[in-house]
Order: sequence, then structure tokens, then C-alpha cells
Amino acid sequence: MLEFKDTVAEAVAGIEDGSIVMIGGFGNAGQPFELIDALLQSGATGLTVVNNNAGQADEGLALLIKEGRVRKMICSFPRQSDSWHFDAKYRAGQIELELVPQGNLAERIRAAGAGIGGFFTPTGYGTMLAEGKETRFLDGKWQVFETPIHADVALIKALTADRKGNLVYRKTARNFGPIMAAAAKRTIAQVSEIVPTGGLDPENVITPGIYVNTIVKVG
Amino acid sequence: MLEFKDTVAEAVAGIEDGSIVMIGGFGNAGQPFELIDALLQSGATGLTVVNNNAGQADEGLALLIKEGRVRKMICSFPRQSDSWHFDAKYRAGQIELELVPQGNLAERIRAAGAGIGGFFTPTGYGTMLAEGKETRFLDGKWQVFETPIHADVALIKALTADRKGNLVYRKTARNFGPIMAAAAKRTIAQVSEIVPTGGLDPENVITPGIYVNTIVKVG
Amino acid sequence: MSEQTTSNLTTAGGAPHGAPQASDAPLGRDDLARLVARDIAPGSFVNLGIGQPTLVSNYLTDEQDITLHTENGMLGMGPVATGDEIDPDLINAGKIPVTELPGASYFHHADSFAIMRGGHLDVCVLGAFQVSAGGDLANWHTGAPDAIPAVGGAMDLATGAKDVYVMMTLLTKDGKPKLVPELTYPATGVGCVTRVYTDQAVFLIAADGVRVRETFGITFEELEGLMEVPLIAG
Amino acid sequence: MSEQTTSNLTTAGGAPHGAPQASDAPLGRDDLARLVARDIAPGSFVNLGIGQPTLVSNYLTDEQDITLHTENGMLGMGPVATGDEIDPDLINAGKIPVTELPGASYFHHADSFAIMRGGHLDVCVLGAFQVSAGGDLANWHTGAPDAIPAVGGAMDLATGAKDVYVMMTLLTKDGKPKLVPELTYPATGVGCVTRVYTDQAVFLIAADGVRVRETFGITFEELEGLMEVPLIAG
Repeated sequence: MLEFKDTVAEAVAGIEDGSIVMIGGFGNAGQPFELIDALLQSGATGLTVVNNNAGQADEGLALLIKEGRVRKMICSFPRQSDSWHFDAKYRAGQIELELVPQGNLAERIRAAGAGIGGFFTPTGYGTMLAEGKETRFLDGKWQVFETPIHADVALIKALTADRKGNLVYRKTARNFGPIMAAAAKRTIAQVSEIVPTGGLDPENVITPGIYVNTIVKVG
Repeated sequence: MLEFKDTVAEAVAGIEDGSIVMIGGFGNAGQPFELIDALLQSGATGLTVVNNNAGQADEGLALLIKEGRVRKMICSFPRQSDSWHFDAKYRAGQIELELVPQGNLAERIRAAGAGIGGFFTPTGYGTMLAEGKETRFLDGKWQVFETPIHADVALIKALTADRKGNLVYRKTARNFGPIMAAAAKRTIAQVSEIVPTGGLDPENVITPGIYVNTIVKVG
Repeated sequence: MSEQTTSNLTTAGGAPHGAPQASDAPLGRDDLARLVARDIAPGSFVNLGIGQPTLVSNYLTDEQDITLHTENGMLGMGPVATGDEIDPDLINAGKIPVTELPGASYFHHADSFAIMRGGHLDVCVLGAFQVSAGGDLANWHTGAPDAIPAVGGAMDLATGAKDVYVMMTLLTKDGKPKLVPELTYPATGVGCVTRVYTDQAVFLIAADGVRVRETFGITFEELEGLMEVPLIAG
Repeated sequence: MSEQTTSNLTTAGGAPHGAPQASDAPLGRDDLARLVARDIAPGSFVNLGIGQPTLVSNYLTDEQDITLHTENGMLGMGPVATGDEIDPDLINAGKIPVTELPGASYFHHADSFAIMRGGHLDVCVLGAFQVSAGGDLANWHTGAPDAIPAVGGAMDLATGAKDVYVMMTLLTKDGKPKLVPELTYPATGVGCVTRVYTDQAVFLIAADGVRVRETFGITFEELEGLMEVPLIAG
């Protein structure tokens, strides 16, 4: 059942220690800072986090990592000029890293939502990131077998929700939101605006409400 | 290069005998009747056609089949109350049929456009339609290996195009258009309206112009 | 969706008045549809396939707030369109013109089947030729050698939804049970059906066997006598 | 995108004036960017990766009608945003604020990478540590044991685009060629690079070997003397 919550604390309530948590965003665009802060406040720990990056500067995901709540990162690009909290944890051997090419990350998340048990892709063939993986020659190319990434929870940021849970996003902040919403058992979305049912054009809905469990208006 | 043509005859010019042709539409919704008529007039034959159905009544794809231009149908639901032309050809052994569960059809078309060499899906496991196919136990379920369906040409129907080839559709007529546009080497779209570049909201574009080669306004 | 019979439990407009209950006689198609409708949890996302199961939509209440999915690319499907409402671009999986409810959304076929195949639908309701005691479903092919095969979205619905309810008569026209130990018709899906709604009983496909939830115009013992499948009461 | 050097071929505003030509001296970064820009066919869909290759966008002409893709979810990306144009929701793959051109479109990450992985981009331009004679690319990892690995979309771009152009200096700071018989750095992709644009020459990775299309401030023979990779003239 779709729920509307008044606060981000209520929205993230019940996320258990050890959960696999997808967090939307590419860099800061689309990153649900307020939900991440609430997750930090909730005390949940031992998390596996799926995000394109591994936190930037001293906010959002970076703080979750700093505070030792993240056991493992699944991401494509953890090394940035301001990813010092991840860097420190990684060098100290206090965080596990599964490095995934960005397109494989997206496609594996999409596969989880779409009920695909695995797929072959040329990306990564012949590289360190495909070591030990099954390969097959298909469509004239060597391809690597990749498996879906499922999650317990997705924290995403959208622009507007209606009362049915339909979502639209804004510009490149859309990024991982729609596929993470479909891949997680429970999707929590922070939005800037909530409109009545019928307030979004059905042609323009990006994430149908079927993928959304909890909505909270922020800011 | 994107081209705008004045007539459907010009739009379909150059489709070669023996081509694999995807045709959009679910029933009549989204079926590009005018492009199909032009393909019929062009004389192209020996075609493999990918469509959800196998033609209805005495128009569109049904006529292409009636005239013997279709060597093989790849579809999910050829048997309808008014699919008499397909029925006759099939019973006469004059047309080959590859029957594909509708979701596998959609996912295989999507895979072709997305560069996926093959995937595992639970759909069809333990049925006649999976006989002889590789199976694997993944995510707690038996799954069947399916391969992409590529095409030489896609004929699709959209509502509006802009001058960059971006497309939007209308209601359930969207159906196979977006995934076929991505799966074919050459995509020919008939539209009801062409607007200047900038006339479509970038947030609401369904098929980006990168997937479209030829546009013709119809009606 | 065209045939609509009336029965003692069905009111003219199709609007439900009170919950259905176990009756002394076998249920008609509409009573059965009403029973299924009552069993769907509030807030569910549901696909009603084509044919008989679409009758269920007549008995869903506003309070249930059910969202209907149609595999040709829509959530929030409304009732069948009539008169000026008919729009050739807005049809259901049976290619019948339908309407759009507030809060609807449209998507392409791969996205639509991802909803089904990814396990996001709470319930789908399907017709069947046969269901096996293990929940295998046969509803797409009679197995006749001269039949033109057509599958549509049946296999995706059968394997994808969280719960697959079947609506059918218990017996064939020849009086043979359609709930059988093993399928004799070609399978649509394996181990996928969770409930079977028939005119004479509702069956739950459970881990320990086939349970009879309720009967209509027949006793549990009579039902046992009629069927090869071992049954568990209650 | 931050470092922009000027050279004899570069005009202040970055607008191109006439085609670049083979010069007597090695090309600067901007001259090289201009050369790559000139070689992109009109109407192409192009991804410029991050860093040095993004300079190419300064030299694309309106007449070329090139559409730029950024893998974080956009076609029709415009120039870097300045002042009031800066919008935190509108960034490129290097996380730099950019602008939107008329005719742009937005899509989610799986759809965006489907554009790359499905072979729909005509050209992508990437930097590199090394390219092998067979077109293998190394541009994501130095192989240093203490390095934190980060790959982003490099492998998807390398394997997906119809043509992969590399822009790099021919030599390392130690004077060793970066176009090598076999990679010594970890691979990003195998047999994917089709052209290598360097400050001293443009190389085509062809079926029969590595062809030198043009040289800058060096003769073909001097180039041969510098490199281990066998070269074919013209």
C-alpha cells in the first residue's frame, strides 16, 4: 500500500540493519539528501549501498560511509576528488567494494525490476572486471554474463508525485530513480511537490505508482 | 541522417526483399497502416515480419500476408477471429510462424536495441515454447535463455515528431513503437504532426531522435 | 466481457451490494466474479487477462482502490468505453476500447511486461482449460494438432504475478474436473496458480496440497468423490 | 574542460575558422580537438566522455548538426552552463553543469546506456593511457596496486559506439609511446578503438594494421623509429 509520510524520519522507519539499499543520484543530481540524512539518524547499519558513486564531500551518502554504516558499496565510480570518506574507509579495509561498469550497473538494476535472471553484455569483456565470469560469443561479439541487483529498499528523489504514487523527475536528476524504484522491494521517494490524482499527464508519467511505496514531501 | 519524406512511398523506398521488418501496433492501435500499404505497393517480398499479431481483417499487415509477401511471422498472437489471411497461409504451409510469448517478444526486441546478447527469463519455462532451449536456475526460479530480435527496418506510428526526430505517442498506441525503433537498423515513422525543433518538452520525449531515420506525415 | 448473466446475487448495474456468501447452488459467472473481487486486497495492482476474468472489474469497489493493468501498456484502466468514449488508441489486451481513470499512466510494451515479469502485480486473474494440483496452468493451447497456436501474454502473466487466480467452471462440458493431478493440455506455466475459483468450490493451492476453502451447492465429500485430486478441508 | 590552451590554430572564442591542416609542429590540445571535430560526419550522435575530449564540442559547427549524448541521461546537451544558467539538476558525465539545446530529450540510466551499448552512437571520443595496435583501449586504471579503482561508463562507451576515437599525446611524460603492440595497463575494452588522434599523428586502426593518416612536426620515418608498433603509410 502506498503511504504518504509527513517527515523523512517516518518515511525511512523500518529499514533494517544489513539491508541492501539503492540510493538514486548521479553525483548530487537526483541524490535524495534528506532521506539519506534520515537513514543516518535512524541508526541502520551494516548496509550494502548501491549508487553510481561513493559519496561526495561531507554530505549525503558520504556521511553514511563516514559513520561506518556501509558495509559494502556497489558502484561504478567511487574515486572522486571529494570522495575522501570512502577513500579512507577503503584504504583502511573497512568497506567492501564491488566495482561495476556504469552501464552494467544500470542494466543489472533494470534486470532486477524486469524479472530477468541474468544477461550477456559485451561491456567489460577482456577486462579485470569480467575475471571469473562466464563468457559467450553472441551476435558476433564476446559477451559477459551479468546478474540482476535486487534491493530491499530504494531511496530516490523525484520532482512531483500524484496521490497514486506516479512520479516525474527533472532533467538529468532522473538518472537511476526509475530503475531503482522497480528493483527494490520498497521504494521511498522524496519529492518537491505532491499533486492530486489526475494532476500528472498519463503520457508523461516516468515512474508508475506501482513501483512506489512511500512518499514524503521535502523542502 | 534523419530524413523527412513527403509520401509514404518515398519513406519505404529501398526496403529489400528478404528484409526483417518490425511493424508496430497491438491490434489496430499504433499499427502504421499507411506505411504498410506503401510497403505492399513497393513490391518487397520474402519478408520476415515481427508484430504482436498476424494481421486483422482486410487491411494493413493482413494484406501483406494475403499477397504472399511475408515468408515468416514472428509474433505472440496470430489467431484472431479476423486473422483469416494468416490462417489460410498457415494452413496451406505458405508461411512460417515463430510463436513467442508476448513479454519475451517485447524483451527480445528491447534486448536488440540495448545491446544485450541474450537473457534468462522465467516466462515459458516448462512449456512447448521453451522446448530445446537452454534453462538455468536463477533467483530461485527456472529460467529460459532467449536471444535478441534484430531487424533491418521498423515501421512505426507515432503522434508527433519534431525536426530532430524525437517522437511522442498516444495512449496505448505507444505499445511496440519505442522498442522497435531502437531494435531496427532503419526506423521509419509515420506521424500525425511535425512540430519545429523545441516543440516537444524534453522531459516528455518517448523515442529520442537517435532511433529514427525517416519521418513522414500522414493524414 | 460481453456475456453478462444475472443471478440471485447480482444486481442489475453490476454494483456490489453486500459480500457474496457460500450458496446452496453452484455460482454463476457473475457471482464468481464478485467473489474474486471481494478477495482482492485494497490497494492492489491487478491484471484481469481477457474474457471471463474481466467480469471481476464490475465488482471492484471504490473503497478497494484497485489499479488495473493492461499489458498493452497502461495502469489505471477504466471501464469499457461506450459511445463517444470509444478511442481506437485506447484499448485493452482483448482489443476492446476502454477508458482511462485519473492517475493512469502509459508505457511501452517492454516496460509493461517488466511490470508483469518483475513480480510487481499483486494479482492476475486468468481463465483456464486445466489447473494441476501443483498449480500448473493450461490456458493457451488445446493441444489439437491442427490448431493455430497463439499465446499472447498468458505465459508472462502466469509466471510474473505474485498471486495467480484462475476462474473457471469446475467441470468440462463432458463432466470431467478441470482441476487435475497432472495437466493433459500443454502448460502455460509451472507451479504458478495460487487459487482456483470455480462454480462449485474455491480451491487454495497450498504447500501441503489442495485445500477447499468453500463449496457451492456441493458437499466436501461429494467434491472428493468427483475429483481425482486429493483434497484437504478448510 | 577547465584547461584550455591557445595555439596558432585556435581562435579566442573557440569558434572554428577554416579547417585545420597538417602542421610543421605537434598539435596542441585545441588543435587536436578541432581536427577531431572536423572529422565527425554531419548529423552524427556523439559522446565526448569526460576531460580532454570535451574540448571537441568547442569546434563543432552548427552546419554539422551534431547531437551530443551524456550518459547520465540526455541527448541534445549544450555548452557548459555559466552564471544563472547553472542548474544542479542539469549536469554532464563529468558532473559539470551544462545547458539544454532545443530538441533535447531526457531518459533514465538504463535507457541512456542502451543508447551506448546498443551501438547507436556514431562516435565517442575518449582519452587513454594506452591503445594497442589491435585497438584495445586502456583508460580506466593505472594498474597501481594501491589505486582506488573507478570505471564509470568507460567500458560501455568503448564497446558500444560505432567508432571510438581516442585523443591523447603520443608519448608519456617519460617519452614512451602510448600506442603499443600490447597493452601493459588494464584493458577498458578489446579491439574497440578505430582512430587515435595524437599531437604528432593521426592513426587509423585498420584491418591490415595501423595506418598513419597524417603527421604533425614529425616524418613518417621518424615516427616509425619512435614506435614499436609497425606502421603503414597513408
